[in-house]
Amino acid sequence: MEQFQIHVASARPAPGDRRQATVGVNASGNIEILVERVLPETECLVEVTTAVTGYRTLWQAVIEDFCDRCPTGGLRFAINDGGARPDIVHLRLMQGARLMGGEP
Amino acid sequence: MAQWNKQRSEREVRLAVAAKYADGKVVLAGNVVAFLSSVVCTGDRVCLEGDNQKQADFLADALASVDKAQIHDLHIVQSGVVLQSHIDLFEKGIARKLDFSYSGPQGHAIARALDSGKIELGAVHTYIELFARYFMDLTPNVALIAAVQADRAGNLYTGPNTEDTPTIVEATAFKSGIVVAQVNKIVDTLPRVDIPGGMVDFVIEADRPFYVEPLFTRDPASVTEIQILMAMMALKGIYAPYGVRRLNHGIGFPTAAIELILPTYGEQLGLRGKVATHFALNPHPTLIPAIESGWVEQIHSFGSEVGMDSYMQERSDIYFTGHDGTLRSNRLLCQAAGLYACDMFIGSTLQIDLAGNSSTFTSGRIAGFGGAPNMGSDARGRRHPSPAWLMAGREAVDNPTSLARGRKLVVQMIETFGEKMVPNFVEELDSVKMAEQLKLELAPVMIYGDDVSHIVTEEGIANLLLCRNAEEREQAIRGVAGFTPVGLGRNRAAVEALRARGVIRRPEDMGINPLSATRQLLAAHTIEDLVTWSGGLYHPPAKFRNW
Amino acid sequence: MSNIINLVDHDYYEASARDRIGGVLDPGSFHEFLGPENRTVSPHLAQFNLTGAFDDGLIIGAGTLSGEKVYIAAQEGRFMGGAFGEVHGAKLVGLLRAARDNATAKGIRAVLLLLDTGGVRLQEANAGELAIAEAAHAIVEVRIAGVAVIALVGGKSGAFGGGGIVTAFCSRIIVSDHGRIGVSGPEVIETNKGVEEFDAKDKGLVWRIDGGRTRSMMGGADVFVKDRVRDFRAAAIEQIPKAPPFTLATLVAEQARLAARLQAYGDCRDAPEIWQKAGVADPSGIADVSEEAFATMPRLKEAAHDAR
Amino acid sequence: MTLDEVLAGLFPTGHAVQSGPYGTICGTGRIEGAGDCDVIGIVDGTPLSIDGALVLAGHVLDVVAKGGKGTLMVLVDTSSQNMARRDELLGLNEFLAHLSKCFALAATEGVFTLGVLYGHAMAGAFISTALSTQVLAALPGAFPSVMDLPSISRVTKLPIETLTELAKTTPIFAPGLDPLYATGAVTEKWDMANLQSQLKGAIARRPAGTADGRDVIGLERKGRLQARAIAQKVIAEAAAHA
Repeated sequence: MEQFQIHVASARPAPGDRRQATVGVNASGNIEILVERVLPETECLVEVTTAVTGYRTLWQAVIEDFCDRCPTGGLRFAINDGGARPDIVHLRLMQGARLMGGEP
Repeated sequence: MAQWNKQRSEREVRLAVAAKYADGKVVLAGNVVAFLSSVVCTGDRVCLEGDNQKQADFLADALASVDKAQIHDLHIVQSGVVLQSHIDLFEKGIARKLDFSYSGPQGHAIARALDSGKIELGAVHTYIELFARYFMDLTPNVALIAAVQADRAGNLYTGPNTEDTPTIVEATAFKSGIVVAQVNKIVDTLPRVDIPGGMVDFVIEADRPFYVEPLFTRDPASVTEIQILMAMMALKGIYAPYGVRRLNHGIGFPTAAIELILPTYGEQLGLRGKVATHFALNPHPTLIPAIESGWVEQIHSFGSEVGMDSYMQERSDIYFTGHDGTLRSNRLLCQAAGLYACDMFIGSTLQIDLAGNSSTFTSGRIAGFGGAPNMGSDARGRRHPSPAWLMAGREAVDNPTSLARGRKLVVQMIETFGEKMVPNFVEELDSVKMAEQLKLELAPVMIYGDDVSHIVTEEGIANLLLCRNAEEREQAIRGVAGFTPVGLGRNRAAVEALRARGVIRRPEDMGINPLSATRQLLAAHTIEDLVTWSGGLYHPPAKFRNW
Repeated sequence: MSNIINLVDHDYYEASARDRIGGVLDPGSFHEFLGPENRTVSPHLAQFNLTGAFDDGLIIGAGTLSGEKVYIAAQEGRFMGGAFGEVHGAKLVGLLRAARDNATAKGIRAVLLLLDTGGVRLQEANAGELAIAEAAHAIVEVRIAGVAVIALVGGKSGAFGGGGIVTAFCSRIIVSDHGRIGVSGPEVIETNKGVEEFDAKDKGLVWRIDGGRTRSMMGGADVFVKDRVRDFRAAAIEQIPKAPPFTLATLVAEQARLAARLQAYGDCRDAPEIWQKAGVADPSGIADVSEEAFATMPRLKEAAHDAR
Repeated sequence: MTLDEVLAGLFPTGHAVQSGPYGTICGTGRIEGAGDCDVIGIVDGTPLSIDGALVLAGHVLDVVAKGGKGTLMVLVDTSSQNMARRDELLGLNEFLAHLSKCFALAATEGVFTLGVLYGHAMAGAFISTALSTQVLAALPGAFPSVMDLPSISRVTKLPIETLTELAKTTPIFAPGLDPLYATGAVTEKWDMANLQSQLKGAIARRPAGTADGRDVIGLERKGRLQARAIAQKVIAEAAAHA
């Protein structure tokens, strides 16, 4: 088990006005993300709880790339990881951001 | 005085000895080992029909039971080495040398036998290449083949799984070899004649139907969202712009995903009738929804697929069928179609290096190639144009002249990570190291980088046709290699520049919403759904049924 | 063109617990209790090096079904196999008790239980087992309060272990082809009694023993529906008024119903043997007929009842 | 501990409890100054089958039909539900639930359902017998469980030693009397000396209604710290919602 936070200080404000969304499920090879609009609009925080230790730098890379590609300011992402591959993590993050942007 | 008919005389001698086990052409199953010992001699080149799907397993077991003191040093020349008895031949010392195409489940066993010196490897071929060598320097002395039925004159009915049989028989029978067929049943009248009796020396009614592996059945229940995302990218980013109508799909789940989203996502994109109309393809059950939705005009098949026979019989406008109604497959001819008449090959691989070379040989496993290297290569002898071929050719050069030739689209679909977080993108293919260890002259490469036109991963599409030098190519590959070490090693600026030129395209660049990459997009979610789509004509094998 | 499968239909089997709730209830009517923002994660999983879920795999709340007020609980069968743990179980127990308390005051017509569970979560086995006992007890209270409790079973994990028992506590049971209901799962029986007793890898056998068709043929479920969220919804709407009261008469009738089943088929070990005995035409073909055709087939006479 | 020893201890002045089919028992026991009490049970470690469950449910319904408000004692020593293909095929879940519902009905109708666990009780058999009574007393040597440690080890992929160590710090998963007492499953622990007076005490304290207080007990005994609070929170949120 490992828990850590990755903070992005200068994120572009996330569009939409949805307060909260969930995406994915904590199952083998998958993750659950709870997204909440609770932060100042240029900040983004990702809280990770994962059973697989030792991949923090990889998480950092995934999350930075995600925040690069996607406006995430104001959003806090809380992740329960069931051992997902980085591509699944990235996909779920993108999906979470899209949901907060008001997409169905 | 020179002897010009030694082979024919040798054949006559063997036939004379074997005759005591036969009643005309019919040999009783109980005599099979003694019989084989009379037609097979030490040092023979033997094709023990092991195709991609059907297996002459009864004859394989028998051959593995002969006395090694009497028969040894056989040279096995067959496309598929997939049965335990195939390996037993080498482990027991009955056979020594091997030339083949595909090994699938025996990949590890072959690697072990190579390592321990039990197998002397000739080469790993693509199908059409091995077949070609049957007529050049690997002609079998004895062919042990499989068919559904025979009559007493030796005429054979192969049923839907004709596969390699006509090619093997052609090479053996017309070069003074001996052809022995195991059949499920000897009958008076055949539904149709696939192999004329004049080319067949003996038939044996086996104690069981020959084994057929359901190799191309992909359960829709196992298709992942990542594979669906990749399938969406392939459809929108490759099929649509090139207008690919004639193609081959590989065996993996990503292409199964493509087949399953044709009637949904493909329909939304308005592509029906414009892409994916003609296939060189095994009878993939996952293509049923697209066929039923009117996407497909014609399919020619390498072999059959377990459970698809009735469906194909009732869809003779789509499939090639005999006058008896059942499918006629032919691996050699379908491979030829795949090489010359397809504008695109799209399939999965297990490993890709920085030059785009791809391999399914991962450490400790010699999987073989099957047909991928053939269909996944540009046919330099092709002379007929098509829009997709011409467009690909023009992308590959800076200032296309009126003489610029076209190009085949060769698309590799690969998820950036494999099982247990093993990166699928590597600096050097495992097969290079393996070749060193096993002292192979040629490191096995399934598809060479210079033949690959596109790589599709969950991160995006890299169009290698648009790359102008090795450096660009490398960055294009790194740019879709995700969070693997190869992907993380990208030059970000170079990748962004390639993206600006459309060499790399991300889902968002193609207007693909990651939220829509869900399993709801699949036209069938289960094998049962495929049965429903087929109107009950598809009969899946037991291991794929849960009812 | 024989396009039979309607592509916009969301199947129940693959839908997430949230999507099932969204599709079963009237659109937009769901109000979640103790939602994921509360982060009621199981406190016990970490010591097993497992991460939790913000809703502990159970989503509960209120909504309307065809305009009527209902409570609803849906297990996420992919998280820990939908198993009952302390938090998960307590949420369900709380919801049921709330239904009991609010039956009259708020006019709650039904509680819908979207079960998708392998049973007790072994990492917190004692809490899970107790939660099941408490939930069963609470279902009785809810039913006595005049509220229908409807079980919907059609998920990946089925309704096994205590989940199977909870299912049979409900007033009505709706099952799909994919739904499996039982107590000891096939793997458990195979592990304990050997592969001769139950070959858990034989999927056809698993479905013949535990599957939706068998359950509905024999009376282990009241309605068989096609594997679509909207079919489950329609069946739930239709079944609420048919819920039997929780009375001595009902249980006496259930006793008679189960006794009749045992008497008639007590020596059968596979479903086709039962169909054979019952005089069903083509006993082994029941697995192969379409969902639609199966839904209209007559049930065994021992299943003609509404006692549970 | 044998059934005879238990019966002799509970009913020193006599009982008329007889063995029935499928490991069941049925009859009455005499309690000094309190008349007869109905006794049923699943005994001798017999797995609870569909047949046994139906027999027991019939007994319970008979007791309810009689209309008395006395005590129904349920003696329990059963390994687990019968793990068999045939029982599953015929709907074991319904049979177990039916039995359990009959106990619930009895309590609703004013019968005091008292479980006495003197041997094993596991998994579904535990739920549908011992855990379906209003009060569950356990005798020394009782061994209730949800799943045995080897099975838990197989599922959780943790070695038994680790689990055994872990069980010392939490009652949440481990089999046995103490963990299930702590979590609130077992209401009282009895000892063998003077069993009938403990029985009488339990009857004297019989709960007035059918309320389920096991989560409160689990909290008091610090065996189940969250359940009560979570359930209450849900009830509060539901109350606040229109």
